[in-house]
Amino acid sequence: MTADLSRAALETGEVLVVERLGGGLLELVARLPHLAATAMPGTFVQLRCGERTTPLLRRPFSVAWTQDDTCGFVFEAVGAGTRLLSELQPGDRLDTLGPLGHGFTVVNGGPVVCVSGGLGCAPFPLLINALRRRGVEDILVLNGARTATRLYPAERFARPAVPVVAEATDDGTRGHHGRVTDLLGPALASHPTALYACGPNPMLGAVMRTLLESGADLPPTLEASLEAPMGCGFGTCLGCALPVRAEDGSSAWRLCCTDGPVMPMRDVDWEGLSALPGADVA
Amino acid sequence: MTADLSRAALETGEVLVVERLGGGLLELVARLPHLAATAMPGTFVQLRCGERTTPLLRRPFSVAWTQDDTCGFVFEAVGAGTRLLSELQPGDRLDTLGPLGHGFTVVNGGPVVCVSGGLGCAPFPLLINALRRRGVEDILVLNGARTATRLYPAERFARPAVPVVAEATDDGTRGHHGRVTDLLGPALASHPTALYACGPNPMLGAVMRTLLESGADLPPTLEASLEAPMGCGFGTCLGCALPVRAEDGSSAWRLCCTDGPVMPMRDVDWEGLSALPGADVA
Amino acid sequence: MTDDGFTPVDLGRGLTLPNPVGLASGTAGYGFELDQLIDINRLGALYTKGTTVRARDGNPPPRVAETDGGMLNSIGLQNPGVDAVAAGYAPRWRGWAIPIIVNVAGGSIDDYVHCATVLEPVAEVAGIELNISCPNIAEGLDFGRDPLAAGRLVAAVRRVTERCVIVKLSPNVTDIAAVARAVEDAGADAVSAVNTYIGRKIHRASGRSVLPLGTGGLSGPAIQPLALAAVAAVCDAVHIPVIGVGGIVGAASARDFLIVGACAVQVGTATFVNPETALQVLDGLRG
Amino acid sequence: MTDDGFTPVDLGRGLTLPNPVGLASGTAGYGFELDQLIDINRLGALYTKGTTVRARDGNPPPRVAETDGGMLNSIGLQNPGVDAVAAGYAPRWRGWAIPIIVNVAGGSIDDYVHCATVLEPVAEVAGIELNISCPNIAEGLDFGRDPLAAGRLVAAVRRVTERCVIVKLSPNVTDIAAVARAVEDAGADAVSAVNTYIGRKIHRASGRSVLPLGTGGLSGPAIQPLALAAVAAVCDAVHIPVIGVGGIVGAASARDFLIVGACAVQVGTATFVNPETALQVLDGLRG
Ligand SMILES: Cc1cc2nc3c(=O)[nH]c(=O)nc-3n(C[C@H](O)[C@H](O)[C@H](O)COP(=O)(O)OP(=O)(O)OC[C@H]3O[C@@H](n4cnc5c(N)ncnc54)[C@H](O)[C@@H]3O)c2cc1C
Ligand SMILES: Cc1cc2nc3c(=O)[nH]c(=O)nc-3n(C[C@H](O)[C@H](O)[C@H](O)COP(=O)(O)OP(=O)(O)OC[C@H]3O[C@@H](n4cnc5c(N)ncnc54)[C@H](O)[C@@H]3O)c2cc1C
Ligand SMILES: Cc1cc2nc3c(=O)[nH]c(=O)nc-3n(C[C@H](O)[C@H](O)[C@H](O)COP(=O)(O)O)c2cc1C
Ligand SMILES: Cc1cc2nc3c(=O)[nH]c(=O)nc-3n(C[C@H](O)[C@H](O)[C@H](O)COP(=O)(O)O)c2cc1C
Ligand code: FES
Ligand code: FES
Repeated sequence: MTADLSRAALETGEVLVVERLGGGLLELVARLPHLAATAMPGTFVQLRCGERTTPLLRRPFSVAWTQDDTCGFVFEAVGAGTRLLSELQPGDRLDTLGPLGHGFTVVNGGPVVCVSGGLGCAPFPLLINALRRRGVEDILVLNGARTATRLYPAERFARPAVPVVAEATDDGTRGHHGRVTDLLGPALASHPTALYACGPNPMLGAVMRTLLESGADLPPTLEASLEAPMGCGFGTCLGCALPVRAEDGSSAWRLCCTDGPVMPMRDVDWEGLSALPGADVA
Repeated sequence: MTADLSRAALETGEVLVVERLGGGLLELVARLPHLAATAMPGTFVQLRCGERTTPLLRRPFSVAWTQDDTCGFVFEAVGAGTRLLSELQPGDRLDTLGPLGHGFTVVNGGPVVCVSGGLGCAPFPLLINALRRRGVEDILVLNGARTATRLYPAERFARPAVPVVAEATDDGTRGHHGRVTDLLGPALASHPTALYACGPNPMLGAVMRTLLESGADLPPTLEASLEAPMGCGFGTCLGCALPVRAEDGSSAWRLCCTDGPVMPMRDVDWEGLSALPGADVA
Repeated sequence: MTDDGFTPVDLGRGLTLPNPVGLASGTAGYGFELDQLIDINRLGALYTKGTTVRARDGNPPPRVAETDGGMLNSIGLQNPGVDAVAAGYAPRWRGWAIPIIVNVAGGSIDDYVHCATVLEPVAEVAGIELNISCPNIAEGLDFGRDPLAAGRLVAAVRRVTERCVIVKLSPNVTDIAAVARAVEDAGADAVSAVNTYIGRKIHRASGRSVLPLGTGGLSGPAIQPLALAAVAAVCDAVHIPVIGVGGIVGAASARDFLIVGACAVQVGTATFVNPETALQVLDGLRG
Repeated sequence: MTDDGFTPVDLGRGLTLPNPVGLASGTAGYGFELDQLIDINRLGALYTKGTTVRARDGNPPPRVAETDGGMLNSIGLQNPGVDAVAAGYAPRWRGWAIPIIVNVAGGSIDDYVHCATVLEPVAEVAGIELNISCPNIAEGLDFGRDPLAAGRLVAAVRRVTERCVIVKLSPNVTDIAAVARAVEDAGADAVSAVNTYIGRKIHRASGRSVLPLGTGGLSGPAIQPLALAAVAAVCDAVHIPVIGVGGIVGAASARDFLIVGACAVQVGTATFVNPETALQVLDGLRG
């Protein structure tokens, strides 16, 4: 099946704000009318980092939020590409290709749980906004990070009304001292209609394991946004394969960029995924 | 013979000023105490343009002038490297290797003629300053460019006292309408002790031709600063060969970076040089 | 001259490209994604993803990794198999103006012959490109690295098809001109050069190779000067048309290939960075 | 362990490098320039500019040209000839701590044998590196691209020298491992890989090749993934020590070569960008 790319477009926007949130997190705001009008929760955009041939490829980023004709992105300078993005100044041009990918299923009724690990916060403001527009108010965000300064600020998960955000830090500097998965048990007690997760692939695997081990009924909508190194972002290079279980139980590959990045957590071959060298091989 | 590199050093300076002079000319000023203390007239510095692997190699630039612990460079954005230099901001770091090369012979008495074509102005402020310190006051600068805005401003050739500058533009927008070589005849009438030339290699060839055709006695000191694409700038890659006439009249190569960039114009094989594809092959 | 202002490129056996700019195999799938992103029908040719007798799942990830000015890939010829292409994809190409050239790969002469046979009656297929140079499957380079084997393969395929046969050459050889001459002698209508260069990247945290097979194929601007040298050597060696590919990022880097004697070009990796690159090359070459 | 914290690298025949980081042939001349710029005696080895029987003037300019992440060179083995090196340069190396390995090039077996013979009695020469892979002279690649010829050459040189003989391999071949095995069998003490890749650049204003011979040798970060793949293949093929070279810009890109099995490395083009690169690699590898 060919991916639906009918909304995807090249768009050169203008950088409006590059805000340093502390702990290395950055929020980039750009005027991108097309992307703002078409991005759905969980879709992503391929950003060109610099204008030279190194780094060569675009980098994928979740559309964190949209407002009027602007879009927000949350990231951290981890390598050459994100470093270049972090050096952008208001007024600079931002070369984008998007929206891309298959996003979250926006349910019609709550309660809903969003599980974020680290930069996994990125797609949730847009998702929460869409849920609210469908009348879903009972939204719990579980937000985990290494340390307090690296927690995406609770008030940014939704504007104006902040959802309930439960926080966890590995070092105990804010909220629960431990993993974000520790907060899943109580969250499941509310029998959520949907659970959405985003974060590094190993963290997503841990979420799935915790859900299965909890013995609780799995939420009917159970989706995660996964990561893979990408060549193109639009389904032609076949570079972003992720292991899934096919209907017949056998193993198969799906493309992160067009079959995902959001996939039903039930379909992902978590064991196969954890056996891979991981996305940090790029 | 091994080049004398005893003064050359890696030095990371701070950009102080990036001034746009009009016509595309830029003057970059950086705090570079070592270079400022050691650069001799006609020597050059290898500047790193950006921090990435494209553009890979450093770029050679004349040290235009020094003052206390600062150095000035004059250039134009012609390609990737100079474009990156042109984007530098005050406070940015400038990675340099210098001083390099064999500079001008600073004579003890005038009159002296300096012939500049386009960006060939670059080494003259430092040279004129050195001449003045030797008591040479009778200095005539012949300055040619395509058009008026591309003429390096006369008052910058020496501070505080401006030398006599005769200007020529290809389009007649300032000074003599024609080539800078047209101004050589009158200049030679003063029987200069030294003539120094700098500009694109073809312009230098034209200077030599004009001198020979004029029938006038050639100035005893007759030197030009030549250009060649450079790999290293310090005599190890052997990439910057220029054709000269050896003592026995046969043809030979000399290195622009260590035997030059300043060479006695009598030694250069101007015919061989003009047969080459030129420096603009990089 | 076409409306676009280009002289059509005659590759032989009735295959004439409307202009010299195509999309390289493996970087444009079977065209259905890019058709949504760009005006694909303005281009000179679409070379499909390498297609094999049976469907292939491809290699385990990671399958791509970046290097200085380039990227390594190890896709492993993931494709739906030639029957699915002939039966399922070809009808969707009906009405497309862009000539579709199916890139065919295999591990034996029989594989190639089988694919060519299946594609022979498919009207939407304008030509076939024999990929004898894929570094990402165990048997992928055998034909491309041996002039004799390459010649035998081409001769066998020649017997079963009237379609224009383009042979995609591997640069990972001592003498690419010798392979080019061998396939010319065996009846190839044209050659394309080059496929990717064998490269390796180490995952620095673990000290292991990033790609699952250890090595992958290097593409992108880093290889442009190498591809250009290889294509120039091929152009000097053969009389059939030569299609240049490798590291093209715009009209200037594309024109280099035409200057050394290629009659057409393919844009690969650059399409990932900007899907409009091939169109920009087209406009730039005309301008 | 040396004072520097490194295990010395034993290349055989009494040649032990104090540490694994050397300066690649043709990028450090004969050491006299870099000796003025850096503390050259901290390094593991200096591989000299390719040296021939007679002095060579080198190729006409332009001799260097930049590409994406790399550079092409066509120096044409400009050098003063082996006699001048033995008589004029060697005395200047006296007292240097860094082992001097003279890179030798030629067009015939006799040329190499002559150079090795001249260098044999020179105490300051720690070893010789046979450059059978220079793409910038007409006869430069013959030996490097043919395992049989390479083996014969090494066997002949072996007969006239007790010095450690390192063979510098060309990457412009179908099977670099085969050449490596051939020179190992013929008595080479070690191999270094790789020399530059054949590349071409077009001067866009004139449409002509930039370099005087049309092609030149590509070096620099663009080739690092290719060199790494080649060196890994060589390491798998031979038992003698392998020295990795190609695109090293710092400790991380150097370590890649050690990971795939090289025992030492050479820093080439990066020295042009920063003369201290090799020292930074040294410090980075230890740290
Ligand atoms: C669909 C999708 C959405 C994403 N959304 C966001 C987001 O909103 N905010 C954000 O900060 N990051 C996001 N990422 C990850 C982001 O793309 C990478 O951090 C980025 O590509 C790194 O580029 P770099 O040049 O800075 O690092 P590189 O130099 O390429 O690599 C440095 C490190 O970055 C990581 N990395 C590189 N590529 C990827 C990749 N494709 N996926 C995951 N990790 C990678 C690895 O840890 C690697 O070691 C997303 C990834 C995907 C696939
Ligand atoms: C000893 C020496 C001193 C120099 N001093 C100055 C100076 O003070 N001010 C100044 O503006 N320029 C000077 N130049 C020229 C300057 O080095 C080039 O303009 C610069 O390297 C161009 O780099 P780029 O990346 O911008 O252009 P590239 O992308 O490398 O090339 C673009 C164009 O720049 C020119 N060019 C490139 N390399 C060279 C080279 N080595 N020599 C001559 N032209 C080249 C060519 O015209 C080429 O077409 C000097 C050159 C030499 C050899
Ligand atoms: C992700 C990817 C997949 C490829 N798959 C194929 C293929 O299936 N068949 C083929 O002949 N070439 C394949 N190639 C090689 C390209 O067609 C092209 O020859 C090569 O990438 C060099 O061109 P470029 O530098 O413009 O990408 C592939 C290249 C890439 C990057
Ligand atoms: C300007 C230049 C000259 C070179 N000359 C020689 C040479 O004389 N002999 C030789 O064996 N290799 C020579 N080489 C190849 C280098 O030693 C090295 O193998 C190659 O450049 C790859 O390493 P790098 O990418 O670190 O530069 C030369 C390389 C360059 C760039
Ligand atoms: S990134 Fe190219 S197919 Fe997914
Ligand atoms: S630039 Fe390297 S020797 Fe002159």
